[in-house]
Amino acid sequence: MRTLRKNYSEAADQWEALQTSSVPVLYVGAATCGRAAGAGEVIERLQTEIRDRQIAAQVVEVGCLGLCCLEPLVVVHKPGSPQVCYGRVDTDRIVHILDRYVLGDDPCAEWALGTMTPGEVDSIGKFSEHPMMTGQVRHVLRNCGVIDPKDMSHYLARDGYRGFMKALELGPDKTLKEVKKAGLRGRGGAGFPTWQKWQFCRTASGEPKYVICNADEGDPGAFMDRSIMEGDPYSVLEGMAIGAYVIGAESGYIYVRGEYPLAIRNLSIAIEQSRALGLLGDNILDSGFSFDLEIVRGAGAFVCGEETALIASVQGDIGSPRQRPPYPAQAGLWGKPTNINNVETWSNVPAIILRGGKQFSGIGTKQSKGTKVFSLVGKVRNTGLVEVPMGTTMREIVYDIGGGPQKKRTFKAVQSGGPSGGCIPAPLLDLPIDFDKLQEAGAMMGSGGLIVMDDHTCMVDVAKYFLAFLVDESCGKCTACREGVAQMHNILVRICQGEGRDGDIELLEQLGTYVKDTSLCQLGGTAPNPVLSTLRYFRDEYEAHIHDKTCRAGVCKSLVRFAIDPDTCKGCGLCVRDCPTDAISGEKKEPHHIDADLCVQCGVCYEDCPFDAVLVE
Amino acid sequence: MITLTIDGQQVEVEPGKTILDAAKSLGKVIPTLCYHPAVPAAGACRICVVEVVAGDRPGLVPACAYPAKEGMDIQTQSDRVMQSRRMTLQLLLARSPGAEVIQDMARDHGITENPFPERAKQTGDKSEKCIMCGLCVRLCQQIIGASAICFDGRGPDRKVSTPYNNQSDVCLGCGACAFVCPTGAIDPADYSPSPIEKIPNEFNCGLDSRTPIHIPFPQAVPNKPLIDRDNCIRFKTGGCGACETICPAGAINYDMEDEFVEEEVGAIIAATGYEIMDPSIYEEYGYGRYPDVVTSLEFERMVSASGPTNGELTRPSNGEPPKTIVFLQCIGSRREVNGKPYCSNICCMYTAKHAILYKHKVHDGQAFVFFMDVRAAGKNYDQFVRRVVKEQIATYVRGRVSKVFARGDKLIVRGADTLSGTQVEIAADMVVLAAALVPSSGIRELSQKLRVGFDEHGFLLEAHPKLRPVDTNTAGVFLAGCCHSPKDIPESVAQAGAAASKALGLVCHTRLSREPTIGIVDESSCNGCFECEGVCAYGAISAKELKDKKGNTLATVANINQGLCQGCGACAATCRSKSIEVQGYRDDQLFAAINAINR
Amino acid sequence: MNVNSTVTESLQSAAATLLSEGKVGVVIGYGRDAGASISHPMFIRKPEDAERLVFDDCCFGNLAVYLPRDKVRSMGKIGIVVKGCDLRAINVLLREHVVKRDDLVLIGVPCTGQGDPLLHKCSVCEQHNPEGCDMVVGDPVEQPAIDATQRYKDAASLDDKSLEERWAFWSGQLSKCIRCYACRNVCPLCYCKRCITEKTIPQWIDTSAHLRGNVAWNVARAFHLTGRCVGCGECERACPMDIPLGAINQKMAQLMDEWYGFHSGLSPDEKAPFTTFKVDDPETGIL
Amino acid sequence: MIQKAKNETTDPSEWQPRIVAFLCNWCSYAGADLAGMSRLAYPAAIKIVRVPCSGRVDPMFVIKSFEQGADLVLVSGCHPGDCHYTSGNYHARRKLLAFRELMTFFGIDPRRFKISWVSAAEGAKWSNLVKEITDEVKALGPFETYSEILTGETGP
Repeated sequence: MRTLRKNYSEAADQWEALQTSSVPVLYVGAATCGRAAGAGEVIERLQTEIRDRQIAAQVVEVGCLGLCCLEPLVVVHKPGSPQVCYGRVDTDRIVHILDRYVLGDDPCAEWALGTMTPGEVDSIGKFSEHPMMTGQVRHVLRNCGVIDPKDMSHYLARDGYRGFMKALELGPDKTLKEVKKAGLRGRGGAGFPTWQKWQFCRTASGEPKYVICNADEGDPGAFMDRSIMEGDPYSVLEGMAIGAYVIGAESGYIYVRGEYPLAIRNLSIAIEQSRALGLLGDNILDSGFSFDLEIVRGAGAFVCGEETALIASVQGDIGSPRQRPPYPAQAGLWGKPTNINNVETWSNVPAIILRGGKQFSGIGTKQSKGTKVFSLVGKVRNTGLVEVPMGTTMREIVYDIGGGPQKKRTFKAVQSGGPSGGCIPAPLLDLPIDFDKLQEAGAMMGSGGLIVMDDHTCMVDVAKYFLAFLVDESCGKCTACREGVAQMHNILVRICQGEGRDGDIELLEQLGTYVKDTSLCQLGGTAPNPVLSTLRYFRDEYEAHIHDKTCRAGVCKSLVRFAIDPDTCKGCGLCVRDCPTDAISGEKKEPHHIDADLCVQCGVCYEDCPFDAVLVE
Repeated sequence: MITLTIDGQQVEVEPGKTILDAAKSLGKVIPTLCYHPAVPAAGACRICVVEVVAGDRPGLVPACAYPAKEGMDIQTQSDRVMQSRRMTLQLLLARSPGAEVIQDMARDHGITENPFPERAKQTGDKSEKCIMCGLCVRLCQQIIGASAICFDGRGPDRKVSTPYNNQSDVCLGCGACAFVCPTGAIDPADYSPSPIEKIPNEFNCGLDSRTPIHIPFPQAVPNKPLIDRDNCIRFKTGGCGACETICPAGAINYDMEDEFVEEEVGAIIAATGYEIMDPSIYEEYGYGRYPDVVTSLEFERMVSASGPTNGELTRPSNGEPPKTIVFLQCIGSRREVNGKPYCSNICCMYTAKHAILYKHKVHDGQAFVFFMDVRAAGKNYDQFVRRVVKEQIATYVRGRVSKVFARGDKLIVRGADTLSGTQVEIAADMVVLAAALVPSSGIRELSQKLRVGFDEHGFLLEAHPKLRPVDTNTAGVFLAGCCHSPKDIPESVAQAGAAASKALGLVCHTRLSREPTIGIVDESSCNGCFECEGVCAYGAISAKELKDKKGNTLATVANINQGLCQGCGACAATCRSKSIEVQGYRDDQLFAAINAINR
Repeated sequence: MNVNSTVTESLQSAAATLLSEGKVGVVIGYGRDAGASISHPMFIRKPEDAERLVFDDCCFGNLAVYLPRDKVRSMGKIGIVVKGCDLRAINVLLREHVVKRDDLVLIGVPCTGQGDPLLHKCSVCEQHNPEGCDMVVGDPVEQPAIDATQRYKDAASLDDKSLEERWAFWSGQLSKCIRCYACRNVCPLCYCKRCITEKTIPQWIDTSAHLRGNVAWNVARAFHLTGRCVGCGECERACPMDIPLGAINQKMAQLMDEWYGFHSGLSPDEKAPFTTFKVDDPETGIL
Repeated sequence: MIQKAKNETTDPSEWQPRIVAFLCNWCSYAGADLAGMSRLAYPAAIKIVRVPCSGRVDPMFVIKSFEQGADLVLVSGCHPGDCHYTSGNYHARRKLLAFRELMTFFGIDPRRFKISWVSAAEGAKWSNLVKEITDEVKALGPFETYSEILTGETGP
């Protein structure tokens, strides 16, 4: 069996050259979220500066480190000193850093987030001790934002594909045993033991077999898979190769959302490079194992996250699920045995094989092993990618890493699992991240979206939002989901318009259990979760909406009347400027007044008032 | 085999069968909407959910699509199941307020009111009855193979339509989708440019339509369906094939061809029956112009339980029960000019029967009969007719009708009442014409094939009207029923019995008795020219070599096969040397007959 | 009377070779005795007698008349000199299974017509060069186009008469008939073992030479030749009482031609008109 | 022995025509029978000879009938296509029509030899036919041509 020894040594030299470059190297986080924050302009400005002023420096575009609130991120590595990571680097700030630190030796500590590599820079702490990073253990994201996603040698230099080659040596049975020992469970949301899923497909009769990567990631506000694919596509390919080797599949598909063009590009480049090195294609490394991959673009349907709908979509049919059994492991793509895993699941596999299942199972709780990547969003200070070991409590994520609710807001709940998930109220914040524990609390690990909500979030409105999403995304095949979810949404719309009636809550519960019980696929099966869990923990808000016709969070327009508390209003006039319909009047420094007729309840004053003088009646 | 328990009862099914199959074999009824045996199950409507209590992942599963597993414990009526069914029905009631099927099912499940508001109708939403079960789309795509209709859109706004919602150019117009639709929501005419030609049901005189594969009529023998090749989609375009997939006996084979079966038989009984003359040639009665003027055969079908209206007598024009009905006798019969001179024998009796049937169907209705003279000669026939008159079931008016014309929605029947000598006008809702009986079409070709004579009306000729009424001039061919002359069932049955016994008499002996009048050859004078063989229609003449003792041939002469010779005498007339005589019609006997003119 | 020398010589040599090679038992041809006015039939059994054969324009006799005779058939295979009209007669005999084709060797002789002046039958003859023979002696002669209107000239002349005139003519002619049956003996197609006139039980035809029987005899004879007579004219030539028998046969031949488009004797496989029918045969005058 | 018809008187007013009719057993004879059964009267001058088929009639029977003193001979069979023996009437049609032409050629009056098709159901047609023929033969008078032959006076 060929071992690519030459490639590895070349890669190592290349990586070493980069680390010990005689010229300063600037790593710019150029993933989708980085570019959205302006990374593209920063890179442009940097290159023009270097060219015009003939500065000896090198720019490397890398994936995303995951600290969304601090984007764009630039890591500067001057020869002889450790890498320093800077946050919120816009086009001006990059010039400053260039002049003062790259050319000079002022490390601009005020913008620095921390040093990435060992070594000291005065008045700059360690990046790993940054509040967002302290609780994190980065295994899946270890390469994201570090390596150049378009350059395979970086990946190889950091033990890329060694797991795969070890698997080839171990043979399928031993490799499977390692995955079993690791206790890896599906990161797509259901948490089904991965080794067992592979075992089903492996023993199913029928040739050829297929492996699929479910990169549909339809949950609103979830972007973990995107970051992995954009930052470290090779880990997915390697993981799939190992899985295919164990299962005995010779071809695989990566089903990527149409809305992730950058991920698709990076994956395609990774596939091309892997094929060039003979790590994909026929008789890989003369091992007799052949495997190749193809990318299939999703057509923008959330339902295609469900495995049978995904398979239908890959086959070219309308993406709508079918009744199971038979499960995909027996009869999936073109009726042949098929194994589907989530992006994060696949990218965990190489490390498990390389370092052994035991080392992986060392992290996490008794039932849920390894780390989980969350996308922490919503009303929290530090939004971004969070990879924590299983067992970390929700409080640590929201408060320690997330920095707690925003200024002057009180935490209300965190929604976990997107449209199929449930909400976790403050009293349950000490709930550890664990498949089964979350299940018991009516929530669900889901793909990893964590949406933090504070007192200005109306839970009924959140439930209505998720139902509205599901009404659009339901494939419409089975009565329960098509009609049930639509009717639940109608009820919530009525409640939010102040036309709630007695019995609506009971009807919602009844409908909820019916839809969960009778729907054909898991989309319908989990659709009522947002409503049922908000009902479970925030029944009072529903009662308020129905009986008192008020929405304390000030969100449901038709139930809200804003008024200014004369005691607290300082008359600063901020709200007068922002009010779109000039409904607020009053003298400077005197308590102001809202004219109820003109007010359209947009809530801008309520949000912006520095003194919280605006009250909700 | 897989054993499982349903509602506590053990049942065994083959592997691959679904829970619904198992339930069916136990005689348990599970409601279905989107299920049809000929279409792959989809589990879309969720009305058939049952509860898996043990033996597999517990929860509700669709019986129609969920495979039965060893050791499963299923409950089909548990609370959880009934609650789910009721909720599904309520949701469907909101979804499709127009679907009666759903309303009936809801009533059966004790649903009185519906908490859910009716769904706002989308623009262009043609049908309020559609419950989006997808049966029609699956059938069209997977069974018929035309894929003319498909789903458009997603979620609650999903609807069945053609691509871009314009007329389909692949729709075969077979109407199968309408056939399987559980709520009657789909009408193929919405999608297919070519109008769906309804196939008139011949047995019901075209009053209703039938499917290409059908059993000709309820009492057909053998009582088996046949495929009408001209209208069957499989033969027209190669599509469909639904009957083949659904037939449990696998009895359908599209490659079979009609074949001619030659049978050597000893006797043939012609019993080809009759047809009703088309009365539209008489303008005055308005048949063909007014829908409410019908023939007696059409009336017979209307009142029959297996008829087009399942026995409910309704006026073809507006579907109302006819309050006044007029029966006109002798339409086309007993007419010297432009009609049939003979009496059709059975009309008087069936009209009396029709009057009684009419009374059963429309109790408060009034019936009139215009007649010339009632022919009720059979056993108890006259008493039957007199009862109809006495019990005022129908008013018998002796006289002919001159004209039937429409006035408003009534039909005015103007005729004479010869007993009172006055002209009569009746405003009727329906007019029944007792049209003349004529032999069934094709009788002429048949008679020439059987070499049996027929009269100018086409009725086959009996050998002798008095002495041999069931025989024909051709040995071995017998007659029965209306092909000989109009007659009713008792007479037909009697004639059939006679014909059958005659036929048996012919075939059950070992030897055949023949008329002695056959040809004999005088071998001494025969020249062997064989011109006789040329004219013999039965191939009865062959060559025979006269040999001397030593075996050399002296002469070749004609020889007549006595079994084949029918005694026609053509050979005798053709033989120049007068070497052939026909027994019984010898030349000398005929000469003697000629001489008789001198006596 | 001019002897066709070339034909005669080739005829003689042909006959001689046939006889010497034993292909035939006899050659029936024509011979000419000194001073005779016509050539007469001659049976040549020995090759050396062959040179007595001759062919000229007086070979009136239809040699086919000898073929049905048992005495002749006993001589083995028969060579026969055939003119066009003789061949047609032989075709009828073949058609009626009287002789078998293998028993015959047909020696075709191209004939420009017999008799001086030319016999009527030769003026309308379309078979100057006989076809389907085993051999043809002499070179083929030129086949003149015949005038179809003249084909049934004799019959036509009588048709023009009225019914009574015709009856008067024929009753006169037929009353002359002495019932010598020469017409029957000379006709190649009258080969019946027992003719209808000889049948007594019942007696079809009155045997006395009285008009009573003569009408019946001539009607029967004409009817029995309808669709068969090839018009060789021997009967008329042989009738001692010079009754124009040919006209009767000509009338019936005309009828067959008009109604059924039938010419007798053109091929051994043709179907005699009275042994077949067409559904749309003419049926004028049927009530 | 041929006898002259034994009619007492020979003057035309007393003269009764004698017609010989050959009727095919299955059609014409049955038609005549039906006429009888339907009580349709027709002149008795006609003497019916039943033959199995019109095809059985040898044209020489016509001559024989005239010799026996018939003033008119009729041959009647099934309509073409209806023959009980399929083709008997077709052969008859050819022979009889040719024979009538032969008679005409000899000068024997063709009007004295009639051919007709009468089916088993045409009783009415049969009786009308006989009426017509009888009237015609009465008009034609006795068959002089043949009676002369029989009485020995020979033509010129």
